[in-house]
Amino acid sequence: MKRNLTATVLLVGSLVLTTACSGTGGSSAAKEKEATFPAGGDVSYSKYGDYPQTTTKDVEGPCSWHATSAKDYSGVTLKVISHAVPVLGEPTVLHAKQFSELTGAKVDVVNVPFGELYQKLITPLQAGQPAYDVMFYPSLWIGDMAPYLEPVPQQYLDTAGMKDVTKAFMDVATWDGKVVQYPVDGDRHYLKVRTDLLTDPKNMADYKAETGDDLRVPTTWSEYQQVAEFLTGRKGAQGEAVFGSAEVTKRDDLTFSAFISRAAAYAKHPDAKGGFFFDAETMEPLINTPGWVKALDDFVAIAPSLPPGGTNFGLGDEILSFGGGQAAMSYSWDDAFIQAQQPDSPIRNEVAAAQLPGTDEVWNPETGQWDKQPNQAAYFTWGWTSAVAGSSKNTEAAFDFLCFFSNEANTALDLQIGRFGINPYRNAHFDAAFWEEQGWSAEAATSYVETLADMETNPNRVFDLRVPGVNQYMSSLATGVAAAMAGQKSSQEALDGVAQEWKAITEQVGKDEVQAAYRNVVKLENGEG
Amino acid sequence: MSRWPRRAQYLLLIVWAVFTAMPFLWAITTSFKDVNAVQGHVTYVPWLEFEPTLEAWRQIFGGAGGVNLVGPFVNSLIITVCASAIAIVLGALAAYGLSRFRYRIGPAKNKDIVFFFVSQRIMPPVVLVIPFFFLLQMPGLLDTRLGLIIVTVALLLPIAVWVMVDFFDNIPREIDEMAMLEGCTPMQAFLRAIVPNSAPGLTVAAMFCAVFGWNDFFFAFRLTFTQVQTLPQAVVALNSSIPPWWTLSAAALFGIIPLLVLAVLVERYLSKGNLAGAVR
Amino acid sequence: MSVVAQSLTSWVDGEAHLDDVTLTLEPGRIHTVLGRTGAGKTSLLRVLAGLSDVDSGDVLLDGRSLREVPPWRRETAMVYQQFINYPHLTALENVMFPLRRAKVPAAEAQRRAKEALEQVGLTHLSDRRPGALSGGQQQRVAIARALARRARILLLDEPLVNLDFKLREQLREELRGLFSGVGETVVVYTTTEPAEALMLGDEVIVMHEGRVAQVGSPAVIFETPATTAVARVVNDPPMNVIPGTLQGEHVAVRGLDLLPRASHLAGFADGPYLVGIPAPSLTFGTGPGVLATITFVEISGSETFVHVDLQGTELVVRAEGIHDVSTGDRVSMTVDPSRLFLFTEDGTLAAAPPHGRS
Amino acid sequence: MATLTLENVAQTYNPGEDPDRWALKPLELTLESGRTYALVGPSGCGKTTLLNILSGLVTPSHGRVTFDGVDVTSTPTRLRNIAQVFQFPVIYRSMTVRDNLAFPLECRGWPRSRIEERVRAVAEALGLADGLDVPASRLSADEKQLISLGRGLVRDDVAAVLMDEPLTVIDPQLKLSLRRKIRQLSDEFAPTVIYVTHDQYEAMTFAQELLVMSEGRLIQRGTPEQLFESPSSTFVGWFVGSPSMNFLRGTLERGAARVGEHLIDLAWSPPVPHGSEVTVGIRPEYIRIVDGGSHPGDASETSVHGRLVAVQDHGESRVCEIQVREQQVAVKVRREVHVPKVGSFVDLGLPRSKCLPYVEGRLATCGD
Amino acid sequence: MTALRRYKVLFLAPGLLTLFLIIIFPLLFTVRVAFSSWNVASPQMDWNAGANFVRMVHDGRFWSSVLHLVVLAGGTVLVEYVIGFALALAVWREVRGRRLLRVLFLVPMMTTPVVMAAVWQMMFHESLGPVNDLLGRIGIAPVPWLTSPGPAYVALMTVEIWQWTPFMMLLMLAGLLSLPREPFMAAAIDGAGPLRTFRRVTFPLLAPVSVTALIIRLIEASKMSDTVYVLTSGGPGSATETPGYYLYIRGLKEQQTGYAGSLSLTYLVLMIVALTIISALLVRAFRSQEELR
Repeated sequence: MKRNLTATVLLVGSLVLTTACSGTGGSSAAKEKEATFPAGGDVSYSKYGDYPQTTTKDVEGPCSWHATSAKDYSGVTLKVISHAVPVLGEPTVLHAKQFSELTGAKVDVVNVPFGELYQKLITPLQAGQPAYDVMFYPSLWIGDMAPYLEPVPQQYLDTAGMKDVTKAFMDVATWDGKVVQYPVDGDRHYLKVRTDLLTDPKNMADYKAETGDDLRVPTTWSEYQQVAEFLTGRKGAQGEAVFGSAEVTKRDDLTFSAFISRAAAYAKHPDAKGGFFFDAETMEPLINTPGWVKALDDFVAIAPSLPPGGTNFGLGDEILSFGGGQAAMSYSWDDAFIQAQQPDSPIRNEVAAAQLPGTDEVWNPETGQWDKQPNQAAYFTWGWTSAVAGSSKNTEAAFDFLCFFSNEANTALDLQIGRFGINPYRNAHFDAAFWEEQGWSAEAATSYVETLADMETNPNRVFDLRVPGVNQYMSSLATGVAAAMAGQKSSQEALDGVAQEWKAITEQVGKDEVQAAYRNVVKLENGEG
Repeated sequence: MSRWPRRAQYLLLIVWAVFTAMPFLWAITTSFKDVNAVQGHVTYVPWLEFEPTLEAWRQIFGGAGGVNLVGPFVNSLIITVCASAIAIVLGALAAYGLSRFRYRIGPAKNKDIVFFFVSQRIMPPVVLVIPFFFLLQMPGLLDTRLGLIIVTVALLLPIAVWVMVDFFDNIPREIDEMAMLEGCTPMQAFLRAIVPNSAPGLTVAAMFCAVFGWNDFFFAFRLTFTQVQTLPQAVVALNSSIPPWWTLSAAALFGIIPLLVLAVLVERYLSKGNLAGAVR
Repeated sequence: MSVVAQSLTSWVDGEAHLDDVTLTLEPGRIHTVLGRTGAGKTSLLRVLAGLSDVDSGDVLLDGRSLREVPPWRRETAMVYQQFINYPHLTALENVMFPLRRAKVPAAEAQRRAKEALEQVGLTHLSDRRPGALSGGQQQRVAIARALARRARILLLDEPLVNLDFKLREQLREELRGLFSGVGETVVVYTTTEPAEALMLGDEVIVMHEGRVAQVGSPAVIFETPATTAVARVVNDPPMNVIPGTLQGEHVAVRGLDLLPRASHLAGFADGPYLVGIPAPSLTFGTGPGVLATITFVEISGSETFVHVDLQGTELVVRAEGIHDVSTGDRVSMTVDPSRLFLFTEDGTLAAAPPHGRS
Repeated sequence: MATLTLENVAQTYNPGEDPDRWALKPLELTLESGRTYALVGPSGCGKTTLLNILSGLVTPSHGRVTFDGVDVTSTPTRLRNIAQVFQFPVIYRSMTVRDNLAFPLECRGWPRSRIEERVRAVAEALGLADGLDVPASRLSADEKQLISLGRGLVRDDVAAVLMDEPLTVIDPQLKLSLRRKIRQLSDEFAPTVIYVTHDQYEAMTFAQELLVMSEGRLIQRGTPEQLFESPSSTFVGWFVGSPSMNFLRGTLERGAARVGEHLIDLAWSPPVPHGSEVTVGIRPEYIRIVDGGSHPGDASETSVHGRLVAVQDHGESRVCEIQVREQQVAVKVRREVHVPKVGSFVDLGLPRSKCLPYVEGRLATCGD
Repeated sequence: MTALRRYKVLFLAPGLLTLFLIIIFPLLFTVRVAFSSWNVASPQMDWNAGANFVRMVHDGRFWSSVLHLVVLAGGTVLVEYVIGFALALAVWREVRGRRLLRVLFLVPMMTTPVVMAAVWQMMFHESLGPVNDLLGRIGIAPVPWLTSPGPAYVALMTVEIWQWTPFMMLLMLAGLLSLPREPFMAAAIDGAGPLRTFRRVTFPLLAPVSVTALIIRLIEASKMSDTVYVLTSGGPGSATETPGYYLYIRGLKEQQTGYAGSLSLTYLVLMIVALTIISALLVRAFRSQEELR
């Protein structure tokens, strides 16, 4: 028993050492071989299964198909963990197969459902078990993951593809001044609406009659509420019943992200530079301040405008609900929008993207007052990211794989396949023409690209709570939100409870450690990252 | 005399048959759907209400966008068979001992020892999994079939012992006594006189072991990483944020097949009546 | 090479299963152990076989202690009252099983097995599994298996008790023949039926409450039962044992008239005794005598056992032939005084009638 | 109680089977109300089938069953109003003795007070009146059998009580008292009783009339005395009595049976031609060993010469086996009778009146 | 006899040792970790005295999860027992299609719980699932199966009952098939109808099997968490959280190993005490049915 513990502690210790000495770890230098893929050749996925016939040209560079095919990794096994198929999981499997063909490496991929991914990653990492070489996971876990990650070597940072990644997403990949995550996806929350419903003359007339306002894409959360209530119960083009809003509300799903979207405009004061979740100085939680409470009130109030089961929707439900035309509005990641724009979608090109709704007032935690000013914030919610484990014996092959995964040709194709869940993260991706080529209407494409691009320039930014123990904080938050939505507690009570728990979590995890990490988040928010 | 008991019997059977079959029927029809047949409104009948496609079935055998279930299937089979076999061997030996000899370990007598075995099932998996992790890590058995087999044996052993003790209790002890008198050591008596006559008990034990072994998701999931994936793991990996209902359905059905064979087998023993006493 | 049981004592849950049992069992002889259920017969066999431990005492084979010899090295064959065979083997395989365990070559084993099956008349069924045989046939297989081994010790634990009446009679006859060929084997056969014990045994061991009550030839046991317990258990119906007194020329037995003191009772002091009245020594009729009420009539085909109430004393009478009497009838009882047994008050035999003028 | 009749009843479990293989061959039988019958025969003789037909667990494939003239051929057991005592004691383990006895009456919806009265009366008779509130599962096996019987007896209108080898699992020492009790109860309550057993001993002790069955046929019915004294077939002669009846094969010669050099006088002359095969049946009890010349034997006795090959000690009696030519004769003698040495030659006295003639296995009719 | 004694050990030891080794370490580990603050940020065996337990005492979520379990496990096992028994009775004796039905009825227990729960999740989907759709066709308004506490309980219990009633049925059927015929004949002879026969014969005879079946199922049901995880994630709010699921959240999802250890330990003790009491009560309750042999 005691020996076991000693062994465990020793293993954990040795792992820390390994991490400290990182950089010396990579032992599998690639042998050169004859390139098997022609420079600038056509890249297509069609030989790998039922994929679009689209081809694209291989873009020259160290990560290209051509360059990769000149590497010989035969005898090397890469152990890769990724999310379940199809989201991220499917491209991981696909690129693993391609990488394997090009280099001779053996790539074993395991796909894990979202709810299990964190523990599946963190348990072996902490125990010093060299379980994975390459890991794909949500970027907000960086605080917990960072100690176990291999920083991205300079030569990869210098590639053209990496240099084109937007600032926001490079910020996301950085910890303590080091780029430890390899960007493969860009994510944010924004608003999606059904234009056919919003522009339907009868709807417009009735809305005007009922509310005295014009029916349009909501710009504030109260307008969102009003429009959602109005549209609930109306009929769509095929006579199908429509509900106002689809949101992620399932407690142990991604509800915390949805709630942060709703809270951003109420609680992220453009002038308050001291933190969104906490007061960065005192580490006092701000989660139960009036801005957050108001957002939760809104969240609770939307329930009647949700589809059946809408108070237990996971992300998948939200995507299918909006993408399938059941809900008129929705806000979260790109997926629902891309789903609505699939070639066989009933509402293709009947949708538009827009910034998250804003508010007419915003809580200033520094003054402790509501400021009556219109406010809006961009929520760079977590997206998928990738990294190489410090314990990996094959760091070079691992980075080459990620580099190949995200090369220009692959990304161009991946972005087109909605279920892959890979969304624009390079400046090159913010181009309406690219989307129009996919058959999107000019309006849809433009609204999409503009929305994303505008977010990049929004100075009022919210990032996830990128600190160690983030899952505990978010789990606690989701539990509080769910309790309020289930009517078990009032919004204030629920969030007071969350604040209490957050304090306890901070104590447990270590206040200094959390605070140090949180200061980095605040820097990101303030654009100082 | 009224005929209502007969009627109640048929009513119960019909209702329960429908209830039992419902998820399977739903999974079968769903496995032939695609995203359009799932969205919007509920459909049941292929061709009439939606255009059936074999896509989901292609996907579970390695088609694009799916997961290949063949490898995990083989893993599951190997692990289940090996673990069940070991659990039954160890379990049968222990059960035979407990049925035939009197033990006394401290204050514990035979009944208590049997209870000790069975009581292991009380342990919630969550309690066991982290220690198991470290237990397997030391000899480097994480992410290996062997490691998983060892853990599965521990989970199955109580079941095997429970079934077999009662079964052996029902075999006249004179048979093995006689074998001993006829020159068999107790071990030979067990192997030559008892085991050949224990098919029903071994079958039931094997069934329970196979069911619990095959269906274990929790431990398999947490004690392997990339090298060993079992079927439930692979199927559950489909049930993430955007569950492809069709693939999930096909996968669920695929995973049931081996156990369906088992159900038929068990029923045959039941019908022959020689499970009597094996499950008590 | 005799088997000696030395003061075997075994207590289970505060109850003596065996209480200081000492016996010498000779090869080539049939020892029948007679006693009621619970008398310790089975315990004795199990100890001899090594299946049960004893608290004290030892079993010696040719003077060698068997204490540490496990059952599988004792060369003991056993036939149980349940028909125990290996269900998965055919009759022939069953008989061969112990031979093969004893490393007898296959051909030889098969020959001997077939021979044994023939002895018990099952040649035609040698391919059947026990499940397809009737109870009698199953027990024959078990007996054949025990015989074919030519074990040094052959134990039979009430082998016939679960068989049909006629089958039992038949097999009992056959056993006599089968045992005659056992040669150097020590045979121990337990039974609750006196006729069976007397008929099969070269030597009868009567057990009572875990103790050996008497050992002797059938004639000795029957004619001079050492105790009242033995007297009851070797007679069917059990001997009537009633308190009485010797008074000069008479024997006074409760309920009966004063009986003349027969010659074999001479030489005993007057006083209280237990008087054993064998059921056949009583006769009933319509003539003069003490009147008794019939309480129950049992008919065994050729004999009638009449239970009577003699002024509060229960007696059983054994009469040849079938008598048309029924419960409630009043009959007069007479006793043949020359056939009375006399036991001291603690149940030890004092005097027995001179039996069978042989 | 009722009179039970079986009209041409037969049973086969496989329709279309050869009638010679039927479990129960066609049978006419009337069982009188209030009498006790024993159904005896070796295992597999059809007695259980017959019992099941009476209890209604088996509907006969042929024929009609009536109780007091009412056709009950297809009436379910529950409605036949019979009682049965099984081989293994069957009691309601969850109930007390009282509830066990009351159960059949409750099923019939009797009022509480009447039930109580009746139960008490029966318990009294069973000798269990003191333990009415004891859980039935605590009783010993023989007491449980009494309860089973009692459940039949509480119903004063019970059509018949069926007993299926009720003493099998009873300790030998307890058999006598239970047998006695059962007998007493049936005398007292006088139901129609059908008692199934393989044990002639029990059958004779218990029943007023025995029905001997073999291979699905009813071979003979009669009182114990009839079966003993004049078995209708060699089977019954073999089956009833212990040891079995002796059978000496011979040929008919001048009204007697020629067995080797012996001419055995028969009780009567069978109506078959001279020279036909005839078997002499005589009980071992009736044969006398003639002591060396002491008793020449009179005209009522045939003297037969043979060699004594074995003597079995049965305690009170001995059974001598005597080889007469190539046939065996068993002689049962009382213990006090002197028996010569094994191996010596003896003369046997066969009383003429006890030498029954059998032809083709059946008792020959009186030919005169 | 020494030789026999040696074999005695030979039979039991391998199994017992295997189990002992595999169980004892986790147990000791859990006890120790319960007194540490091991969590994701500092995975270490430090000593924080009883802090975890103090926290636990005030953890309403944990205690209410225990209450939820009582309702869920108790309710489902009871229903499983009743239906399982009824089904066993129904397919026991001659009935048309008996063998097919038996196979069909056995299948659910053979299926993987997490996987079938996912199928049920589709079935209970409030707008796209067949349950609400079919209810709608007979005019019943959509039921918020997974989002309202009452229906969520019903949904969870439905799935559990669907999956595990076959287990009960199997045990009860095997028990029925091993029963002697005589008691039933006796009851028929005594004139008992089907109900009375059940009450007085079948039920008491199966009492020992019932006790075993109920206890085994209670043990298994006490670990209920897969179904909860897939169907409701413990929601709405935390209305359907079971200890198994709550432990999972704390221990694995949030990696609060130390705290989860203290919860596990407490839960384990609670379970052992509760199950011991329950089995004693069951044995006693059924003993009145049958003087246990």
